[in-house]
Amino acid sequence: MKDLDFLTSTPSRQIDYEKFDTRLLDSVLENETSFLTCMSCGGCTATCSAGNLTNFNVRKIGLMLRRGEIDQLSVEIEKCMFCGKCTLVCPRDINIRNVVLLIKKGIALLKTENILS
Amino acid sequence: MMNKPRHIAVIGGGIAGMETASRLAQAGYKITLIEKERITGGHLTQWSHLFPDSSDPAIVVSRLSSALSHQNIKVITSTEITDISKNGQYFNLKSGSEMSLNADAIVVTSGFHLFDASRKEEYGYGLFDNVLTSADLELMMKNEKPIRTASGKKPRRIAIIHCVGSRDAKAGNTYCSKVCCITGIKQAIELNKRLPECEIFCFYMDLRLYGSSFDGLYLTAQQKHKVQFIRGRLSEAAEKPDKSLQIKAEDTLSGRPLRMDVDMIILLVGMEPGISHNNFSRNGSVQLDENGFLKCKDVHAARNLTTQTGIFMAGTCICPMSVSETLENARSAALEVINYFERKM
Amino acid sequence: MPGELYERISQDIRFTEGLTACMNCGICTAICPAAEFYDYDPRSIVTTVQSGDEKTLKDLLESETIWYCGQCMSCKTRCPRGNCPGQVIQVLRKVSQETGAFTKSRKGRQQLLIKDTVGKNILKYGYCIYPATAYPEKHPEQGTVWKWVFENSHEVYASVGGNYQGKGPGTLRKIPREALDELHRIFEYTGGINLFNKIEEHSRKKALELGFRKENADPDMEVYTRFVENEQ
Amino acid sequence: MKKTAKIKWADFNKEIADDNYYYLRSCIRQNFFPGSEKAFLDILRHNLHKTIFDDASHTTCAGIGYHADIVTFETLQTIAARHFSLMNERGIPSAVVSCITSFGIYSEILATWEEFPEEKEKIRAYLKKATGREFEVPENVVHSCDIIYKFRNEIAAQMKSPLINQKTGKPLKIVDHIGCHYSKMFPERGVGGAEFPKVLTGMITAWGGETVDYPERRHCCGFGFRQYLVKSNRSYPMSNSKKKFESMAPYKPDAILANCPGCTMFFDRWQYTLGQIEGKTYGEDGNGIPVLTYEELAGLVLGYDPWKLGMQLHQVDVEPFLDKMGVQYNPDDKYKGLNGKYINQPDFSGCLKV
Repeated sequence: MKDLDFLTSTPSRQIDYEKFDTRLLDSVLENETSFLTCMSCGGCTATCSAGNLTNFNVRKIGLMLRRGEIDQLSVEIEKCMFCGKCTLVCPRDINIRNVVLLIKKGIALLKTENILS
Repeated sequence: MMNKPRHIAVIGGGIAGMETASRLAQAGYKITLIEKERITGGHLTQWSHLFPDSSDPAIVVSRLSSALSHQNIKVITSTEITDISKNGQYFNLKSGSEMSLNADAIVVTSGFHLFDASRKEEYGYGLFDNVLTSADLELMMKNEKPIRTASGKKPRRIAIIHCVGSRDAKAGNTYCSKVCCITGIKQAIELNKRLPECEIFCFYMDLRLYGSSFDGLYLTAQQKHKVQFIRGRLSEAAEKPDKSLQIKAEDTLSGRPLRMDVDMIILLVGMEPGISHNNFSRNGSVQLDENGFLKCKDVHAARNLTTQTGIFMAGTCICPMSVSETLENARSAALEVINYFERKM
Repeated sequence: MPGELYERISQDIRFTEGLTACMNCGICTAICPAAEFYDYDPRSIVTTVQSGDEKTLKDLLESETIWYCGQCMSCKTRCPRGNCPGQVIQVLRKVSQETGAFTKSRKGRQQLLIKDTVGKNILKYGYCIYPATAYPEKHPEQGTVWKWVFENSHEVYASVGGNYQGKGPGTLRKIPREALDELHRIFEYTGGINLFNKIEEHSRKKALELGFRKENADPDMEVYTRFVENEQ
Repeated sequence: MKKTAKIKWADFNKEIADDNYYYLRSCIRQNFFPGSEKAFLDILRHNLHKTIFDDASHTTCAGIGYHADIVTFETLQTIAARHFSLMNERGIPSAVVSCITSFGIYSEILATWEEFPEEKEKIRAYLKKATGREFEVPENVVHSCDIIYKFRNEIAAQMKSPLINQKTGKPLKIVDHIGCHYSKMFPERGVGGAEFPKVLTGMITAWGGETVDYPERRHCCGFGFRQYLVKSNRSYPMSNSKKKFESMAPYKPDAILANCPGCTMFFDRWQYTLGQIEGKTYGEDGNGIPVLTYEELAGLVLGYDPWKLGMQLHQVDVEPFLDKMGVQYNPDDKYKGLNGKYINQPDFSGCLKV
């Protein structure tokens, strides 16, 4: 009905664990087990070169990966400058630079398989 | 040392009472240990593993039990002290009209009471079959029961919920119960050992891992046991048609509401003041602090002294404590009692 | 630095009532209906307000975000500190309207529409919602049955024992003149009319700013209203 | 920060006055469920033999305006104070409020005055200046569903049609929806507290029905005041209601029962709207799930005529529910006005035009 055109079912913003795409996370964890131990302290974000120039948040990259938000991740990850300072400051000694690299690789792979547009 | 041995009543036969009694007995005092349950050992008789070393609580209890068979110690079980009064230089303790005894001093070791999770209605304890408390899980593991959902299935995902009844004005408790965070991590690890395929999530506000080895256990839980941590307090749990549970929290680190279906929920229930505290404080024998625990005379210099001279205290009747802290605290109380009588002489 | 805005906000007793130190647990956002369908996070709003920073508060009052809350107050039930982010929102909206900040956001500008419908109903009829002004063309979601009720209102209400626009008590009765007069005076003496005027005045300014101007240089409120109604 | 007393809410009951009430009507209920307010008074007077005063002089509480932020807290409080003054004039100590938002507002005001007595004095001065009136706070303020709950067993004793499916002999399955402002803000003002108020489930079980728990039971209907009042915001309330329908539908409820007039209306209308735009219905055979007020449910149980109860004003057809209950009604009377005169009728009713 045309007079009801102003209404649409709004998609939920809720993070729905049932709809997670864990393929990327699994592949990162397999190759960089140190990522398991992130405690979201934000040390990486504080020192991040890209984060000081853009709204890039490297801690949130880890979160997006954990929550399977691959589309958003594929955009955000491009902002990383690979300076590696995050890895230097991480109190849990996570090779964050490698995590980012693995995410990029993983996304490239998903793209070539035409799974991601 | 002294002519007639002094008589000390220890109220509560949990580990604090057992340790205090045995230390004082070794020092030559006559002790009556009064326990309201049929057996001594308190909550520890219901636990399966102790943090941080995953040891068997029965070892602690049995060591303390054998120390109780000292000639100076008399143990009275199935008796609850309902009244304390001062009668000249003695304290008189009564259990209803059945028992009355006099003592030169008292050590209160009446312990804690577990938060009744059904008071947090939004978590569905007592309503939904697959909502358990940390105490239920301990007992399940102690009895070596396999971890299964109410319908007998292997859980595929379990959520462990921190701060249940703690740091919660709505539940009437604004303090931190201190040992729940590490208990949650311990239980997460134990669950992973039993159910390697099961995903385990801890929902926390702050991880308060104060012990020197606790943070190491957190790291182990992440690294070795793949336990995942989500920063956000559980808002509600609801049962789905298949009896699994839908839970809602905010993933505060990404600032968005989060919904998850789990097969089982473990509520980390905190320590509340023992119900018997009312008995001791009724006629002003001792005072309670703002949270209902026994108030100490000086939080730095006299942690084991109540507000009444001659009445001492030890263990979780003072505040939430771990097992090792409770035992240390009991020994410290014994020392205070000894000092009290030696100064008196 | 806390400044004039924070001062204003904290003077409202609903703010005192609604916020004692937040510990950022997120229990409110977890079940907030608005957080689910809008880019909205009551927890972070409370944190922002708690910071008291004047510049951040100014931005907040001019933002879309304070207009997303639906005031269901589900947050109040769960907060472990007894806070009520929904009440904090009420205070922010009040200050936003008093200072004119509301006209800076699309959702904020809608306050004019509510004043012109619900506000008008209250003063004219003594009801917030009134059959004669619940026009089916403005409410197509109300369905075919409501259209029937609207078009045959007197008969329909009478058939179910109503007293639509009638004298004396009963469903949808005409509110007696004296009662309406008292209501008007209450609005006048308690700042109710003043708030209506503020909303109108700031909206007029905004209309001019956007170039909705009549030939005599007055703001064209009809065009502005349509603009606000249709803004996406 | 106030610590709550250590209460077990499941055991909590609030005080509900026994008789002699002052009725405060609801804007939304009068507009959309006019028969319900009439039925409430009839049930109270004729079935329960209670005294209730229906005053022409009270007005809207302005609550919808308040929660849409165009009415100040001071104005709101003063209007409430005027209503208390009207009660004082009649010497009636107990208020019965028909609207959930109003009820929440009275609760909020009374709680505010308890905590900030100076606020009450400020309002006293406002009311005096504006109207010359004085006021005292009523002894008891409850919602009208509390009254039906209180007398649910008396109603059960006079029951003509229990909530039993006449075809299967099984209890009818009814989901309850409690309006957010009933007790989410002040749990001690709701029967059974804030999480699982018993006020509607108590009625359902007392009259032979079965209640249904479902995951999104406690979620808001989505009204959101400004989110509905402004046309371009209405996807928000619809999406919230839809979330609830999706969550309750697997339980195949026979009806939805709500205590808030707004929620009742929205559940009724959004089912129609969703049917129109998405072609989806949540009840059986292309019907929606009938949505009832508790006055209508009590009326049906007591044998009142569904058309006198105003159930023809629902968009979602109620007939499937009436048939299951075995209620006697004449389909031809649905659109008849006073003296049996045909009023005209809607283009169609239900969620989809068949």
